Amino acid sequence: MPEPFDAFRIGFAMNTDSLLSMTGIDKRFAGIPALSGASFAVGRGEVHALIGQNGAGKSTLIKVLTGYYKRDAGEVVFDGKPFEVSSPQQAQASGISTIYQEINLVPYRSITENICLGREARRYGLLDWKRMHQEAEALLRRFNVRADVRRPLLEFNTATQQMVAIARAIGFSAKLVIMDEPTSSLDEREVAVLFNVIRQLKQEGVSVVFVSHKLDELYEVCDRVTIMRDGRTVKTAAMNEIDKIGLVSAMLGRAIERAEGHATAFSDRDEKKIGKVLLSAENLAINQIVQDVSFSVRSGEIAGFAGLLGAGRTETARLVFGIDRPRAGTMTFNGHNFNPHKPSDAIAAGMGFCTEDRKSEGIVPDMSVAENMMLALMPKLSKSGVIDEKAQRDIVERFIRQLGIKCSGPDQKVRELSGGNQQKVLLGRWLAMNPRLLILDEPTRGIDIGAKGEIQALIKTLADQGLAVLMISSELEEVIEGADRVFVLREGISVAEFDRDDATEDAVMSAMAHGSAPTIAEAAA
Amino acid sequence: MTRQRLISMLGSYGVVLALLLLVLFGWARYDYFLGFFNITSVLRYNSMFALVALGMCFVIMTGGIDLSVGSTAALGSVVAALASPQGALVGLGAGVGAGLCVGLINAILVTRLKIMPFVATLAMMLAASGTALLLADNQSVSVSYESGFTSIGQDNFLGFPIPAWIAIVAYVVGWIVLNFTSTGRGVLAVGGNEDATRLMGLPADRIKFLVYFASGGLAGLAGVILASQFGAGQPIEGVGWELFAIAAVVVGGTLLTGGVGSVGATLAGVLLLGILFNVLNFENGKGWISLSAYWQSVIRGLFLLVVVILQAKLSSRGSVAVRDY
Amino acid sequence: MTDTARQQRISRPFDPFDFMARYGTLIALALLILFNFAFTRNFATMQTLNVNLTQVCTIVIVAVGMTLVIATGGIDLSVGSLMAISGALAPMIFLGKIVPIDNVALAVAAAMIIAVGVAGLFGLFNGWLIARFRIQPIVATLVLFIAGRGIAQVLTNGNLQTFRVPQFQWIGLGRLFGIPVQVVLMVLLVIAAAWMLKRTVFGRQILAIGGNERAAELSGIAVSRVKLVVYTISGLCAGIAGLVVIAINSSSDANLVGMGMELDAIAAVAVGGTLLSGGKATIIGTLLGAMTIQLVRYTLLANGVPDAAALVVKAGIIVLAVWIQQHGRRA
Amino acid sequence: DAPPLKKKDTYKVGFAQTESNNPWRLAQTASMQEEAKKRGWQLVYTDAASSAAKQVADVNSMIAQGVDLIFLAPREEKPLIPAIKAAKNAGIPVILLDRNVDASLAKPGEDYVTFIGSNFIEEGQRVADWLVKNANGKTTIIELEGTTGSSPANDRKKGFDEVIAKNPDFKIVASQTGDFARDKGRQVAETLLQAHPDANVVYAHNDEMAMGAISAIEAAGKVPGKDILVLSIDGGKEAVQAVVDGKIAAVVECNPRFGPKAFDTAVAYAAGEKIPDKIINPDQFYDASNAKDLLSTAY
Ligand SMILES: Nc1ncnc2c1ncn2[C@@H]1O[C@H](COP(=O)(O)OP(=O)(O)OP(=O)(O)O)[C@@H](O)[C@H]1O
Ligand SMILES: Nc1ncnc2c1ncn2[C@@H]1O[C@H](COP(=O)(O)OP(=O)(O)OP(=O)(O)O)[C@@H](O)[C@H]1O
Ligand SMILES: [Mg+2]
Ligand SMILES: [Mg+2]
Repeated sequence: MPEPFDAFRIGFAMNTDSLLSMTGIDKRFAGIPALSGASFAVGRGEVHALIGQNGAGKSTLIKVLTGYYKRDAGEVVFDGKPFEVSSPQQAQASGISTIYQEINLVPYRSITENICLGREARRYGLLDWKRMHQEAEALLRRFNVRADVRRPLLEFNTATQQMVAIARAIGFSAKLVIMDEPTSSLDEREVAVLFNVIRQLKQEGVSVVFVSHKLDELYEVCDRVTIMRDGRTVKTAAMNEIDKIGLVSAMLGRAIERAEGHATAFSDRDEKKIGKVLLSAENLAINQIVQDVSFSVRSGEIAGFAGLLGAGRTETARLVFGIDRPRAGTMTFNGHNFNPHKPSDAIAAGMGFCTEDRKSEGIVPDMSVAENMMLALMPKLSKSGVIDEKAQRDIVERFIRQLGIKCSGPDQKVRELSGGNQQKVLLGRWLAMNPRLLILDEPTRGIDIGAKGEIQALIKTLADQGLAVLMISSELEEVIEGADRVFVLREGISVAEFDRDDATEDAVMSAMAHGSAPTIAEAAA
Repeated sequence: MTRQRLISMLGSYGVVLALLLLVLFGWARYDYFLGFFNITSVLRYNSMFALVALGMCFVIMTGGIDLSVGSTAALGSVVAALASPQGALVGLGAGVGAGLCVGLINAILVTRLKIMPFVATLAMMLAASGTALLLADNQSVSVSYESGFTSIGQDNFLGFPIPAWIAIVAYVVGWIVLNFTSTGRGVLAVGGNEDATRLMGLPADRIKFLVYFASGGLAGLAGVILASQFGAGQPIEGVGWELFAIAAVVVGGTLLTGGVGSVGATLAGVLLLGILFNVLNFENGKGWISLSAYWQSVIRGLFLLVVVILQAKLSSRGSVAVRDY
Repeated sequence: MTDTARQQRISRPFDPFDFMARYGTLIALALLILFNFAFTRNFATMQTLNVNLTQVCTIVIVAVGMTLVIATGGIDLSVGSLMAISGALAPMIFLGKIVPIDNVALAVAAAMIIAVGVAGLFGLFNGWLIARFRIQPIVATLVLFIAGRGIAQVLTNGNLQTFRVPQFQWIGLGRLFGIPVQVVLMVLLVIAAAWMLKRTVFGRQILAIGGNERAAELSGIAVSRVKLVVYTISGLCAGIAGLVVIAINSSSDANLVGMGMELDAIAAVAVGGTLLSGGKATIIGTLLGAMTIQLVRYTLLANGVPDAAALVVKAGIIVLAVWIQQHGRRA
Repeated sequence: DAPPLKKKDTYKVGFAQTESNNPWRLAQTASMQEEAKKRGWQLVYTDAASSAAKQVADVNSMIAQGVDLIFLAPREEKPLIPAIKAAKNAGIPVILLDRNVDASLAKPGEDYVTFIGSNFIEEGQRVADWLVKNANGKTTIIELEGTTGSSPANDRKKGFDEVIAKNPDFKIVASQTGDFARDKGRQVAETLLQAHPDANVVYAHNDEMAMGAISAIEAAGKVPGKDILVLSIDGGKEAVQAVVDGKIAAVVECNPRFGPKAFDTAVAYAAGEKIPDKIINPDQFYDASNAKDLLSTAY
């Protein structure tokens, strides 16, 4: 069904000379093709969306372009000349600057260094720290981020780190800026800011390649879209000529029937299934990050945490899971007093925690899909310490099927999986435990719309079966449509609580933005 | 926050504090401890370790390690001794050159062949000492006393041992490179997150190449001082220098995982460990207890233990590693 | 689904380097043996096998513990010193220098258990430093590398202890079904460790920690406890090796027992194809690695290569082996 | 010439030891310490842990502490020269023990008082001479060298090999280092015996390696003393006992008990007597003929 593909006609139609054109790109990993005959063209001053399911090959295509991977076949022409680079360094030198999917910065170094690394300001041949700090601050101000640029990056949360990565990329005066899922860890405000910056770049005649799974965003900034599937580029169209359904069906490779309106796959649930309170937390506090957070989750209920980035949701989750110890506050789990000292306590009690930072807190890159999925369950599956391979295999294969994880088999290394598929493996790790409470921090971050629907549906069914879910998400509709109750955090304080019916977009939004004690009263009333 | 800052500062200057305390102790307990003769001879001797540790410090900041420095120094001393009849500078050049060669091979093994630093430099440790023994025909090689080569190691400049001057210059240069050149920043970046550094478009491999190359050169320089200070190239010297250097670097608060490090603190670390030997010798002089070499190694071990634990405690509460539980 | 199927159907093309990576050490070993058949005098004898096996034992025993440590992303420099400690303690006990025990069998048993146990405790101490204070393993174990031998020397005043106690020396000189006891010991240890690493939860947890410690901890793995156990095991292995060495020599010299063992063991592990960065480990590989190094040493000695040159050759072999391993892994 | 030592009834003397990792060194240190205690002198003892460089630093720290006299057991011939010079400049007399320094760089009676000790080359020669006389047919030799690069290893090899070279019917089929250590010596011996089944003499540079060689020979199913002659140097009690048992054929003594002679020399020097440039210890030679009788006197 994929229609005949012709990047160039469209490309030249709207823009006489294209800045970048890649044709017939092949890339195999250990014999397995990640890209086969992919072609891709970007015009000057154009914002070009690149979308596709997890594992479609977007990141790989980008890494081939920037010379991080060596392509097995194909032509690349950039700025009129054949483009042969063997390292990101050269790519950057020739005017391509890139924001990679996983935030790739140096945690121990200061924000300034992370921004200026590679193009430091010099004075008498030596580094001019004063000026570099100023530059860094100036750049971040463009994204209205306020942070002490002298502090090491690891002291800031995901969002800030993402912003630094973007600032760094913009900082280079590049002809082409590539953004691989920049918005996946940003909230609406920050996305808006980012889009302004993109428009500015467009003004300055800079081209932008924009990868995202949030299809609605594309319509705001992008001129054209190229859709990938199974390592091929199956369609390129002007953004205004193709609607969302068109995009999705091209991505999935089959016509889809799901009507608009429902942004997520959380169809309405009947409240009757919801049981008694399983986890309840009162006035949790640890430091300025979490100051006074109270909430409760009932078995069979999906409780949602809404809040701006840095509102303290993750930190709260970490307290519940025993990673950090609270300074104040009490928790009860299943009626008993509950204060976990370490994650294994929480797990023993029947909790699971899908962290937001997949790379550093989730996967064990060199282990196989199976091993990663069984990491938490192993002890249960073992007979006197010996692993039960058979049982393990069955479970793993079941989840690979259920979650539609795209891998060459249970024994493929997780590092070789695409971002989204890694996320699914982690979900599998916890679902395999069949826990009583599952904490999901940004469960669908970086997950393609197809899989996203599956996962949301999965979460729902699990809840229907009596699982209690605590869901942190920066995607508002996910919380609003998914959660039976929404707790809103703001600057480490729970400022509002909504039931499914009063949880309207505006109400939650306003609470997130400038909610304070009174709103709770209103919500309660 | 301020308290945390203070602690993290202690973390990075704790070693200096310890150094001062040790010196104070020695001064209070032993006569002549701060005598001119003792100070100069301690500096003269430890300058070799200072140079080796400087190289090690940079290697470690990239997240690597260089086990070959000891035998590289030995090789350097032999080559320098053999070349010394051609003149002081020739000897110097030859010794450093030999070190650079080893450094070059290390660099190639690590950056081109992608061999784990620990293994690559472990192999070079064997190879270098083997070469040294072959060149020296299993004996220490006398240097020429005519060419003035020995003055590099034995004479003073402004009443201060020349080796010490060399070390000081090296450390000043090292400090500037680390803090005020892009290469220096690159070193820390590579150590902090090599993959990211590559994707950020920094020449990660060239940076690593440079540090191993430099480490070799500095070891060679230490070898030159070894040869000229003791009037002989010694193929079997340098055993355990690498561990001394590593200890000094770590005591100086540099993370073996890379990405964080300080040149000045490393120097303090070297002096701390070096002066400890001196103190133990003086203690034997007191005649209270004649510490056998055995007790000395036990004490040195315990000392290292204490310092490292302090380091760990401070740095874990310091600003670095906030979310690192 | 379809894609999974598709990808599975594509059979990976034969890749010589990948092949070498898997069987490189084995091939190297085979080549060495062939070379010796051709050039080394009187190589094809039982006695040769016997000599090499008995000589490689101690390295392998230590290297097994080292492999586990390295699999967690750590390293243990103290093994040599721990060998010295257990080697120094055992004779003091069965010679009755601490408390006279008249029943020999009892004395020997006590000696073995206590000596190895103490080594294990020191291993535990290493683990404690690493797990509790998060001190980097190289440094943490450097402490005992320096102090450990000193302790052994202080225990014995550095004096040589010589003895003739067949009941004890059985582990060094005795034979089971014609096979030297130490070899049997080695084989058992290797099998046990290999099985543990492959089949048990604990083994899996070791690798997980080496692969991504945070993820491991968040998955409920008791990281600290695993580390404690692993370093203890390494200590125990060193202790056993120490006993074997002194048993063979019917003498214990705290100054020399286990000298330089840490590097031999690490080299064996690396040549065997275990990643020093942790997360991937093979015990059998370590065994082969140790044997390769041993055979290289034998070959050089038997063919009269001078010590100095031998060092250079040894270096070359290590680099070559590891290079093949890693190149294969990348391909 | 060498700095004087003024007469006092007790002194503060330094003893810069090379290393303490073998029985011989331990015996030497012990002997020095006993003697010091006996005479009520204060001994500043340092251990260079087998590093010539550190030994120089040790000597310097003694100078800094202002000792009256320094007993130095030089790790090596050349690298210790600076230490001797420094002591001379500081007006501190030095007496060398058991190893000499490069005569072309430092002169006895001038830079240092004198050298007390054995002659390693001669030790090697004595062993070889004995072998040449008593070989009766055993002429295929395996040599176990000491630590590569150390002066006793070099000299004991030199002395032995020279004599053997003069006797064409003897030949050294293999010569490898055993690091002066029993275990290493054993392993090397095992290998060499395996590669050279015809070998019937093992010459070890010290007792430790000789004992190692014996267990290697026994492990190879041969009889030390009968199938294979074992020759050694140092002559510690264990070795002499082995001679009595017929396992070692002959061993040259190299006596580590330096204390008495060293301190006597110091006193004599203080008294202004003329001290000879070299004081060579009369070293025993043990073989089957005398071992039993002298066993008691062996150190
Ligand atoms: N280093 C690698 N080794 C082996 N296979 C790889 C590697 N990197 C990617 N792949 C495979 O290539 C395919 C494309 O991966 P890629 O990361 O480009 O997908 P993606 O489009 O970026 O997906 P996502 O939207 O989840 O990031 C996937 O099937 C993945 O398994
Ligand atoms: N590693 C860290 N060190 C210090 N402060 C941190 C760290 N991580 C986050 N913070 C701070 O804690 C606050 C909450 O961070 P957290 O990640 O919990 O926010 P969040 O609501 O979970 O947002 P998200 O998880 O979507 O990034 C932020 O203001 C951030 O500045
Ligand atoms: Mg991607
Ligand atoms: Mg979060």
